[in-house]
Amino acid sequence: MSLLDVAAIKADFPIFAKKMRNEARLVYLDSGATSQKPEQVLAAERSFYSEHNAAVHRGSHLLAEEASLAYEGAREIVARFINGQVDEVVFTKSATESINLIAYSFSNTNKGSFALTAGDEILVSEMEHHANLIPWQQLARRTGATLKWFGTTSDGRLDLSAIDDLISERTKIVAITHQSNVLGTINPIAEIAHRAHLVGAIVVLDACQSVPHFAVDVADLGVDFIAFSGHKMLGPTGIGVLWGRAALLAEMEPFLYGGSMIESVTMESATWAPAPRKFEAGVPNMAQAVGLGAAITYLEKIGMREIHEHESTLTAYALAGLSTIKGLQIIGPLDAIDRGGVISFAIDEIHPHDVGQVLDQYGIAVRTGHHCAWPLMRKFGVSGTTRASFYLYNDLSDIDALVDGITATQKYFKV
Amino acid sequence: MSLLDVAAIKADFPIFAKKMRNEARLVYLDSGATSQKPEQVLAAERSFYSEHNAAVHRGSHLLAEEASLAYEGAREIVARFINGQVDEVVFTKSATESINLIAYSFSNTNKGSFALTAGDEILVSEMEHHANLIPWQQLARRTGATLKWFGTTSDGRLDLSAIDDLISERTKIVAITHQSNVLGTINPIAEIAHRAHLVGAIVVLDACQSVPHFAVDVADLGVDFIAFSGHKMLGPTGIGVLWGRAALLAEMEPFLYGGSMIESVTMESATWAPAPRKFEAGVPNMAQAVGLGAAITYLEKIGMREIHEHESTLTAYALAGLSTIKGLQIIGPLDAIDRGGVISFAIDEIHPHDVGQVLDQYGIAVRTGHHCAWPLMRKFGVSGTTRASFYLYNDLSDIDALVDGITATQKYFKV
Amino acid sequence: MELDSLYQEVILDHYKHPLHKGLSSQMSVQVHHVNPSCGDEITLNLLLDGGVVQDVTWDGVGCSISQASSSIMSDLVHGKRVEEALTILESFSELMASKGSQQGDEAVLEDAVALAGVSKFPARVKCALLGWMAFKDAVLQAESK
Amino acid sequence: MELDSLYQEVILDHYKHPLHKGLSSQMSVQVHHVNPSCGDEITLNLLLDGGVVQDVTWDGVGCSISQASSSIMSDLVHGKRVEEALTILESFSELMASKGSQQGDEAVLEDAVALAGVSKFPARVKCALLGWMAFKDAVLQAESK
Ligand SMILES: Cc1ncc(COP(=O)(O)O)c(C=O)c1O
Ligand SMILES: Cc1ncc(COP(=O)(O)O)c(C=O)c1O
Repeated sequence: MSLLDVAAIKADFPIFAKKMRNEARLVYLDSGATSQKPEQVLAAERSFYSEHNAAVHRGSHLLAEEASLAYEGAREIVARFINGQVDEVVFTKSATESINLIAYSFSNTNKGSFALTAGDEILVSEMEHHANLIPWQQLARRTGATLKWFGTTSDGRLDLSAIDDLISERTKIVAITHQSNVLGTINPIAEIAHRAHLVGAIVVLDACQSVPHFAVDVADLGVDFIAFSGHKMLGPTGIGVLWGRAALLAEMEPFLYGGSMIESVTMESATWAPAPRKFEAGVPNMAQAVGLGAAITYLEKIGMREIHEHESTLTAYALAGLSTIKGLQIIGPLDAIDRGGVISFAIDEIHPHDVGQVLDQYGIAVRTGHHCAWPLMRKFGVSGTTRASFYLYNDLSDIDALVDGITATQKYFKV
Repeated sequence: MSLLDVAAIKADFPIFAKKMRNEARLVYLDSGATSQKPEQVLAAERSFYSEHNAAVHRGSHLLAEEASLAYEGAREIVARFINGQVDEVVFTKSATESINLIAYSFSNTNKGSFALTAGDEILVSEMEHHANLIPWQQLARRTGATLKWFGTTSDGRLDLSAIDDLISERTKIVAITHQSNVLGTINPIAEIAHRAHLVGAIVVLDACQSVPHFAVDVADLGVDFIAFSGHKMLGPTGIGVLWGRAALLAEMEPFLYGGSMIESVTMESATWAPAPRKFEAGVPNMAQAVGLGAAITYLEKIGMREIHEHESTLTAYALAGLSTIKGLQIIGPLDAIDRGGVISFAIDEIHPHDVGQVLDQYGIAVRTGHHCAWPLMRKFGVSGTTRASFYLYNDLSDIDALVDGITATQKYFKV
Repeated sequence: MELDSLYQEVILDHYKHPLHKGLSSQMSVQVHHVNPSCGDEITLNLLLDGGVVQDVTWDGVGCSISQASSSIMSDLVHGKRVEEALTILESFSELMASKGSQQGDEAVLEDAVALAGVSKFPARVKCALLGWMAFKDAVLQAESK
Repeated sequence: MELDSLYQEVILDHYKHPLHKGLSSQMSVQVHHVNPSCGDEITLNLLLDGGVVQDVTWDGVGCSISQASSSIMSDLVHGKRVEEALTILESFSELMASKGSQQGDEAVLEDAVALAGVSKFPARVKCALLGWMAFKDAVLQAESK
């Protein structure tokens, strides 16, 4: 039961000064979709543009030198944050690009670890975000490989009962989410990675909902790749990360082709620079990388352990509060164990869209719909859910507001 | 001979307040690599983050609504700027991504306009940036198609003498740069597009060096796709544009797969939303799109015609000034006709890197090296050039500084 | 409260007691539309005969706005000539695009004017249009048969 | 001027009159290295015999820093035992990574200490290292033969 000093934290985020509809304060419960940004991140981007802006890696002038130092400095910050090597960190535009990058690299070669042919299997789960599902469907389509998946139990956990059948010598890729963006479930990754590695499969982790919320150590986890987005962790939009083991990145084919990712080029062919460069074609999203660096510095100052404890407290409080509401069903684990601060629920006779709309009148921002996890919705027999998700700037009063808001919604719709 | 009010313009760009090495003022002649950013663009990004930040397209709350309006508003600004339809504008992270997107779409299908097989030909030119060369080399490799190219004349123009051979019934794609980022040459696109369309080829224009500098009207040009980057036109890093004809975008396969680009998803397969959505998977680079919108608004306020005239004046003045320097050879057209404000040159006995280094001591930022156009360097028998490129914030004194700086460099190296 | 302009009494009534919901077996065409951003779906059966909308029935899941709007739409076009139905649709689309600046012509739109408030909530416009777009699509398909 | 710490007289001398430039015909291995960001290239021939660097010759295009550095390097390792040559290389790499904080040990690096100023210009460090990395690569290849 430990909580952060939310008032002090909120003061760093300019958006909380904004008045919402009906002059309400902002109760932002949509960090699972995207987080708000502290002044420190905005200032870092601004200072990049107004003091150091130039194309990195290509110039001998002072600004180019400073821009390169800032950009590569951000890479060091990211590497340290997840306990990886600097050259293992690739900047992309988003987790979506990071995952697609890996999937395309598999079809850009037919040699070595990244060869994939008919009969091979790709294993995902039923609780994947579309970003960690469709790229693999399409890779399967392009190569003739077969897509398989872990199911979900009715209480919203990964169903590992069929793991002995699902992970076999045919399994070449296991792509799985660290924490579900719908259920809040945190999956037992180390165990799955261990099983996958016994058959030589490559393990890709969708860390979009984990890296922002608790300490993720790539050495500990034992996975081969992780993907996450800056905008969900106080960073700017337009920046994502792909971390991959050095040996795999070295072997992997590039994805986007263009400037700065080459070793040598003729009209007929080209050879590639070493990783991470070979995956970063073109003038990169420099200011956004620098902004992400500032976001991580901010998170580290507060402390990832402290943030995690804070969110656990909020989650337990919210689970308790929501379960007092008649006609409300939580979709996902009912306890706060192995579970992050994302809570989806359904309310009898009121569609999520209508719930969201009424809550909005009280300044409460939640997400409604299928949350880019349509197969999971079908599994739970709903067309969508209402989802509240928490971060370091939320406190207990936000959850009280949510509970009151839902009660008011039920009254409004007379159910 | 008309010039803009550069003092007033410069006042909008915070970076010009910075002191360079030896307390020199910044003489920024590297806009061909990336442009500087006016206050208006920084303010637009900041206001997005601090007043409207939320994930677009997915929420019913106020911030999500405002974020969507801002993001889609930016799309309208871009569409109007190039005289295209709103739904023809796809936001990417960069021109590099835009071009790769098209190239991958060709290998993601084997039907219709985007089918490509052995025997088919892709036509580029020898003056392409790597970003408009390697994606096509790789597409050729993946499909068995053959890459062909227009040569370059010794005075730095596109060599169209072999056009009758190069454009044939086998030609499926013509991918060409509007303006060379090395030579400054502006190519006769309407003519090439006309010829290409006679044989049914798809015409892709690399507009990275044109859209920022003069009015580009997609209806007039008659091409099928254009690609450009925001960071070269006063916009943020991490944002690019792909414009494509509606009918082709409708036919084209998606590139990145994930959230928000779908119509419907099951575990086995997915169907796609209409363009532009189907090409924008994931939470997009919203703040960067908004920043690009602000950059275009800024450019339009100054006037694209006025900017072009300004740069023509600078270019003519620079060509005259540089040709007074003994031992300096301009690589590219010597006159200012069909030529933009990019001037590459070689200096006897001094390597470009050394030129750039000495100029840097005077606060003069130029680019040195192969400028991601390595085949063109080989063609002109150099390992690299020094390149000065101009934009609306440059004036005649910047060019005087360049000429003086080069003379000082020659003195320093005693040549 | 702003909300009342969105959720008018008549909308909540249609939501709780939708008209023409439940698919009839007789039809010229069946269409299925989804709203990809929220997952709402509608299946619509259209029976066209002699240029007249003989029957429109539908089923699906959706929010109060999309359900009420489909209910109102199906009742409104029922028995109308195709051209007239399309004119109503045109007029409704215009109302939805009006960003709160129009009230809607009650003579043409009848109960559908109750949806005028939706146009002030851009994220909800596509909810209100879901059934109408399905109907339009069905008409086009039926006519091109 | 800061520049003079970069372009010391001895560097400009080596640049104008490079040592061991021009490839000899006798060699154990030949390597080719490029600096992808600027297009500079070096081809280097190494003759190794009995654990001793019998000959290093090179050719290529590059800026004054890369040319002078290759010239100094080839002269420095000439006739040295491989281990000793690699120690010198180690010491030079360290100097280049020092961001201007080190002077370099003249007893080990001889003329190469003139390149100490390069470490203050991060963009130029890879110019100074081009020849040395080619040499290192050549040694590794020769030894694994
Ligand atoms: C002609 C040309 N094409 C393509 C590019 C690639 O643009 P970006 O690096 O922004 O993707 C550039 C700029 O670097 C360019 O000048
Ligand atoms: C679990 C999960 N995976 C992937 C993504 C995709 O992230 P992005 O849209 O930033 O690429 C998200 C967020 O939308 C997510 O929650």
